[in-house]
Amino acid sequence: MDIAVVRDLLDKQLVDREGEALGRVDGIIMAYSADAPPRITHFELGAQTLARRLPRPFRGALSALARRLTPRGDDPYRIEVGRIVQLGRTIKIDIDGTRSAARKTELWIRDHVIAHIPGS
Amino acid sequence: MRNINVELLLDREVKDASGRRAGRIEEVRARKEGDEIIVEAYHLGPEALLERLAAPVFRLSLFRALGLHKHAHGRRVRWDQLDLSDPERPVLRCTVDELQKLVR
Amino acid sequence: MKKVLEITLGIVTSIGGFLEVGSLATSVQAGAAFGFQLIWAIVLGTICLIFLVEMSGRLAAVSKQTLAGAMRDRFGYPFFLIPLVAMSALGLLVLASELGGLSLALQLLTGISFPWWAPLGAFAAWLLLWKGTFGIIEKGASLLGLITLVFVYAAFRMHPAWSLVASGIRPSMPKHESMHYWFIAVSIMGASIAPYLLYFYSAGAVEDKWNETDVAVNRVSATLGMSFGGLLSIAVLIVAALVFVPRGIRIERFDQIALMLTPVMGRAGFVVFACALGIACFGAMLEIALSVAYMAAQGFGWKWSEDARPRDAARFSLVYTATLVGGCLIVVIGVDPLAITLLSMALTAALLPVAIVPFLILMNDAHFVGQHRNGWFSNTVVCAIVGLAFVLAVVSIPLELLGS
Amino acid sequence: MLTRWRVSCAALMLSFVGCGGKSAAERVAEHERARVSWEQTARFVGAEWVARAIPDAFVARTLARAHEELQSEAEALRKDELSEQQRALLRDSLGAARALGDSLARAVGASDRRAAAQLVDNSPRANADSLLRRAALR
Repeated sequence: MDIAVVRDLLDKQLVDREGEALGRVDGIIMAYSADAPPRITHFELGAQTLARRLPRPFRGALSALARRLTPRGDDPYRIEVGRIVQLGRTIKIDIDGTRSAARKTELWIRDHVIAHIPGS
Repeated sequence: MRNINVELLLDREVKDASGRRAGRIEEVRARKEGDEIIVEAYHLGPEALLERLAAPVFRLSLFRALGLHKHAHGRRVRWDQLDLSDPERPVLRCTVDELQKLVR
Repeated sequence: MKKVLEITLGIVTSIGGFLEVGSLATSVQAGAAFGFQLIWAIVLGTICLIFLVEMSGRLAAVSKQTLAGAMRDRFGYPFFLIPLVAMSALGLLVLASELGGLSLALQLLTGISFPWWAPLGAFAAWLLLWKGTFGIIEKGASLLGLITLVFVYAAFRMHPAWSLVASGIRPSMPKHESMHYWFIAVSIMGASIAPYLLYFYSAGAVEDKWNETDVAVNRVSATLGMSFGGLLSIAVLIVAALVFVPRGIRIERFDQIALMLTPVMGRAGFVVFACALGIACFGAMLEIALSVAYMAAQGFGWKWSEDARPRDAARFSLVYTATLVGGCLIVVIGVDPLAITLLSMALTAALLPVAIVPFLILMNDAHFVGQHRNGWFSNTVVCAIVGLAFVLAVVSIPLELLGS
Repeated sequence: MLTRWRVSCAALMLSFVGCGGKSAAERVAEHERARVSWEQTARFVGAEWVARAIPDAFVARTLARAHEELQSEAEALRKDELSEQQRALLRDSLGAARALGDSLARAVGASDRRAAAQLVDNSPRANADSLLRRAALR
């Protein structure tokens, strides 16, 4: 199957096994060596990856901001392309989203901000 | 073996050994084989960008009437023709003239 | 039968949700300063809105994608940030002016001049978003919004010379104060086209799980609903012209607008006006706060749904909360609400190409909408009106700012 | 190429600034229009109050607003470079407008509808005919 990596993979919506939103493909990792065809190995998600994609004047400041705001350790977060179940307008990944580190920011905001507001 | 971020390759200028410009990287073509996605070629130049961003514009009869579509051009670089050992400065392993033209 | 019901409901929602502080304030200003001469701006803006709303519904029905999501898909993340930032900043400004309108309405109704109306109003809106569902917000706000039909009643009661009204539909050059004339024309177009509405509409269509069978229903209800909405704006302009022109009153403050229905309806007119203003502004606040949240969540791939509990869509809920707080701060700082309304409407017009051009490209892309692509007619109409609004905005905003 | 751009930009800016400068007659008309607008707002509010169409609090606030606006208009007039004769004329009419608003406010404060009605009747009406014609409504 032919794939246009930028058109068909980059920036697409990712969903987990249950069809719940995981995030979008913020970056794509390619393993490169001089003498064999390069391989696309991982999707990358996270604020750091997004900050790096901006034009130079914004890059540094936003990347520092992202470092301060996001939970430590899992940014950026990588998903192996071997876990792709289905390619299309959304890309389905065979992982359990509730425990995935891709949800870390979402869960952090839920537990530290939203949960403190009554009626949430 | 090293890891390269594909999204950061976009818009990078590719030159050949003599310093001649071949165009900017706009698209990466690959094929999926089982669990693997194997890169086959890089597409350079405005044609490749249009292919990615504004394909429908080509269908607009106005665009065609103005003859603008003839000016867009692009080149296809096979995976083995591109040296990415410095991803900031992609260099061709051949000359610009040896590259295949993207035709619509 | 079910289709008829759907269409009716769609039309009712568009009518009830059409008027908000922007279209109200710009129409009143136009009527008071230039009589019926600027009706053409409402007509052009509404025509453009009809096409755009129909398109965003069609995009959602065919591709199952929201407008914001499709933009990030097609144009990539760095480009997507431009409309995101522009629309969010604009959203805050417009939200602030809606909040200003709501505060005024509450002040008129209670007689209490109270600096805390804005935070209270913002809190009420937040509470509804926090606890309510999309259905309640969309249908409830627009059913209540039908009270704005009172302007149509008033316009008929004042017996305007309909031939003069009709002659206002034809664009004409200003006879006096040309700078102000073009500025108001631009603000009217910005207020009518209101791009945040498109993000709201497409998110709603995806939330309601539209599919290709809804394309026809969407076309009819968007066309009729928005046309009737435009007639409402025209009615406001007519009433304003007949009330304020013969008295020589220029609208410089919101308070003056509150008098527009009393000559026809007496005390009831005053109360009805305050209610209509309050409801219209409140409904628009909900829409704007949600639109900003939809845009961010869909663009970044977060979970979003107004029907989910806030804890199940944490970042989405955080964004609309922050938007309401931000809009509220602008009001509390104490900028003149009418000035900020007019300026934000004119800025909307100036920023239209940023929101609309990528949208048009999407709507011509078979990859997204398949055989339901735009025809040359809708492309031309939208390009022409957006282009006109943009050019007028770029020329008239600096002039208006220099002049005042 | 670049210079040509600069020249045309400069020309554009100049034409903007040129539009900003208004003739004395235009400025007089503008002062006049602002005065009429707030004088008539006060009168309108007064008439509607007499007809019991609007609540007291709203009337008081709008009259106070009219007072403020007429005040700042007087301020603007003082700074404007006009002939002494023009200025005096405008100043007098501004004063009369402010006096009308203030007396209306007093009448409203005392809940004296008859006095308010009298003030409204005796104050100058806007020239509806010419205003309507100017806006092409007649």
